[in-house]
Amino acid sequence: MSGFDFLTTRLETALGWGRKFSLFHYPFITACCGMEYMSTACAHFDIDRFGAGLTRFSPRQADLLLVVGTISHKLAPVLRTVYDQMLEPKWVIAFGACTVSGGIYQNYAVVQGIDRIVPVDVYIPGCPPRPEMVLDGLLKLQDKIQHQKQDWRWARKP
Amino acid sequence: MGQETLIEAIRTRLGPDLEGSADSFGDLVLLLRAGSVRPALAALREAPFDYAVLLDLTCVDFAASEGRYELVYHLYSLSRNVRLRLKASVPAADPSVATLVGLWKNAEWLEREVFDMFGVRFEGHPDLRRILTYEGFEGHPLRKSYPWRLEQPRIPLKDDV
Amino acid sequence: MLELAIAFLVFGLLSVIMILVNFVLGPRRPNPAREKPFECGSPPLQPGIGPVNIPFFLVALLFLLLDVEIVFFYPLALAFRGQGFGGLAALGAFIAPLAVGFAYAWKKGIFRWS
Amino acid sequence: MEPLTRIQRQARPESMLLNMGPSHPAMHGTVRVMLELDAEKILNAEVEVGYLHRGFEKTCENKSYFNLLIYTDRLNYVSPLINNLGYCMTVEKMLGAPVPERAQLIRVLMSELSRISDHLTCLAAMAMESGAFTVFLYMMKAREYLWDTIEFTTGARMTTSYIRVGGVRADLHADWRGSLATAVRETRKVLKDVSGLLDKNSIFVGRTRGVGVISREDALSYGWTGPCLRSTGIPYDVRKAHPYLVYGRLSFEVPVGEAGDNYDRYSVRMREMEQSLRILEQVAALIPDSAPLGPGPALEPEQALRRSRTARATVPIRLSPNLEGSEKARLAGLACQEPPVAVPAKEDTYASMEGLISHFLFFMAGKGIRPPKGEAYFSVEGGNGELGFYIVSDGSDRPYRLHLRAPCFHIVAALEQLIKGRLIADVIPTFGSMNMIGGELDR
Repeated sequence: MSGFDFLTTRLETALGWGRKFSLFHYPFITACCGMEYMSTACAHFDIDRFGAGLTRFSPRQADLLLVVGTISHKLAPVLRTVYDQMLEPKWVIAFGACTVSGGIYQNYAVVQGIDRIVPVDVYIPGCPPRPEMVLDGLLKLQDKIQHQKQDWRWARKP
Repeated sequence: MGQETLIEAIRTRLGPDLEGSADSFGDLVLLLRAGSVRPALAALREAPFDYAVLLDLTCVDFAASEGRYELVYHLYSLSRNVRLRLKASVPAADPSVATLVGLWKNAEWLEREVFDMFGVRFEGHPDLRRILTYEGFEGHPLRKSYPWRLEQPRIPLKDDV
Repeated sequence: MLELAIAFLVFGLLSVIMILVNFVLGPRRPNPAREKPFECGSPPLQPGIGPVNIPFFLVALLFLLLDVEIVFFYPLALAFRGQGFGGLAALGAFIAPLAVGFAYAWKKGIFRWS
Repeated sequence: MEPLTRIQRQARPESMLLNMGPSHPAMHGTVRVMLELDAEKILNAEVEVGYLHRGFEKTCENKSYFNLLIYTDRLNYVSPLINNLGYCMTVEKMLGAPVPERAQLIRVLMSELSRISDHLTCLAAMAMESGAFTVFLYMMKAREYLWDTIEFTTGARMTTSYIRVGGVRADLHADWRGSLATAVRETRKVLKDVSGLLDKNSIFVGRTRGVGVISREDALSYGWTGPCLRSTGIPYDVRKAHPYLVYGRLSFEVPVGEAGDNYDRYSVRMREMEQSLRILEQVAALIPDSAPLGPGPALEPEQALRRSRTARATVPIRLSPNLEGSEKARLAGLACQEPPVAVPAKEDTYASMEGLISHFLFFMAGKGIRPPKGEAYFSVEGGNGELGFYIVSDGSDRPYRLHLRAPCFHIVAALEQLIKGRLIADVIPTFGSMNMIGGELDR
């Protein structure tokens, strides 16, 4: 491993460590899972213990899009616009069965899973998922961030 | 006043507009002629009956079996603490009925929802547009003829997921 | 004198690093949606932003005035301990005209919006 | 290009048009308010809803009465048990099925717990959006205790499907009195703290007193019901106007406001929570302790499994009472037996052939719950107002038409009138105090 490679791997791990513990999430809340998101974000289950507590209500300042609740076809362009307006590096969590696969609503009105609209990193099943499941999903995302190839200005494309 | 006297009072008040009355699980139901919905409900809002609140307005699709849409109005009288259900049938070929905008303020949104879901036109409605579905949506989803799972996406969706 | 130099050096370096870090680590991936303003996800109702109303301008001006005034308090606060009454008088002389201006603006209804 | 909305056509050229769009923290993610502004003053507004339209009524036409229950949880997802109650009582009205006394008491207990968590969530969101984040945290803590009580009995925190047609799914948890007492104590403590924080808080009062005022005639003309209507002074509460279940026997008042502004909506909900706590205590006193469980303590399934492996089964193992249909004797008090509308007892199902057949028939397509041909409308007092179900049945096991009278559909219809001429900042508390719930609004 040449000197330069040694440097970049150290940089990658440092970057991964920094990014995974300072996730600013944009809560894209629509439906019932929002109640469970409230419990997760509040004092009892406290998502802030894992560094992801700061909610940013503008896609410019957020790097984690937390899609919570059913996404209907009328809302799909809104979700796509918010995702496009987020800055790199960005991640997406699908929170709840409706975002994962349309859940119990398979009809003319609901998008059958938000991975048809935006690329999703972690899927959290459950209708609604218990707060512990949400925190577990967040930890899985943090592992993914730590061990993935970090994206920075002069990163060599794989 | 008891149910009998009430029906008589309404029959004298509405005259030919009242086509009949029925009882469904204890609730009083009145059948109206489609053309006279607005005057009839305006009359029921006034003094002796004072049904002040338009509780609900919805529609049931009997197009396949009986070729008609049935508009169901629920009124509620605060002073007499009693509900009333009124039904009016409109032909499935050209479903249209007079609007209630001007009598009650929630009629605007209720009628927009029935138009959106069933395609019943409300004459005189100031702003009859879709309310629950979106602009590019063809067809009226709650009609029995509309397939249950026919999706009309607004943006191109990835299918290979 | 040396500590001042070290302080300026350290803080200067830190701020430069923080600015550069964003430039180095932030990947550049332009896409058309990012140019449009963020309007809660829905399409914007107006192409650009029209003329800004007068009340916004007045409040902004007043804020600028008072904010600059506060910046001058910092050096005064550092050296305020040994001044005694003279320091207070100087502070009063500095604040008085601005306070009169602020009261005048308030009375003229700069904060009454509707 | 997007077709021109109504507000774009009517707007004056020099005014600024702003989207308070669906994905906005104070718009609960599902309502888009388009504002025409002169500096901060709102000249004209247009409210666009439907972003959470999930085709509930169309789905109901393709599901059987039993399977449809899970969709009712997700209508007003802040007080799910009250939706279950409304739906089940409408079907029972059509079936003419008598609900046993114990099931009625448990239903009142559960729907009052649900109503308090509804008001807590509404006021928490309204306070947080007006800047009082501490109140949000306090109220969410109180709601956790309430949800614990609900979870011990029903097994789920929110989407419970616990109230079934004909009664309830299973008995209360063995230690339900303890968790209920904790929940009531904690909620009272939080209510005292929050009223201390907000009632005379000059910022909160300044932002809500006299803002979003609606007159009684307008409120009735918009078809308002529930806490929002009571804030204008009209004491219409379905629990008092048409008493159902055991509400007739309970003593509670209906709090009423005077001016019909945001502050009154806030204070009516606060006082209504105290009344609901009173109801909880009265109902807890009315519910007799369930039949003793026999010698051993009530075991959770895994303990029973461990016990069955180790000890020779000399003593009959008693499962925790809130498992589904654990004993026929217990089920008699929980669900209506004639006509059979509830899931038959497990003992019959596993013991006798007829029991197995009746259980199978209950779930078979075309069989199960089949109300007679006809239509029925029944409404209960939901978190936001009169929650009415209108079901048209054609005798089959699927409703021909099911319509929900959504109280917050009528309340949000008045939003445009309430915010016209106000400032932008007034939209947030006004919308917060309406307690708009997407699932119920757009169905």
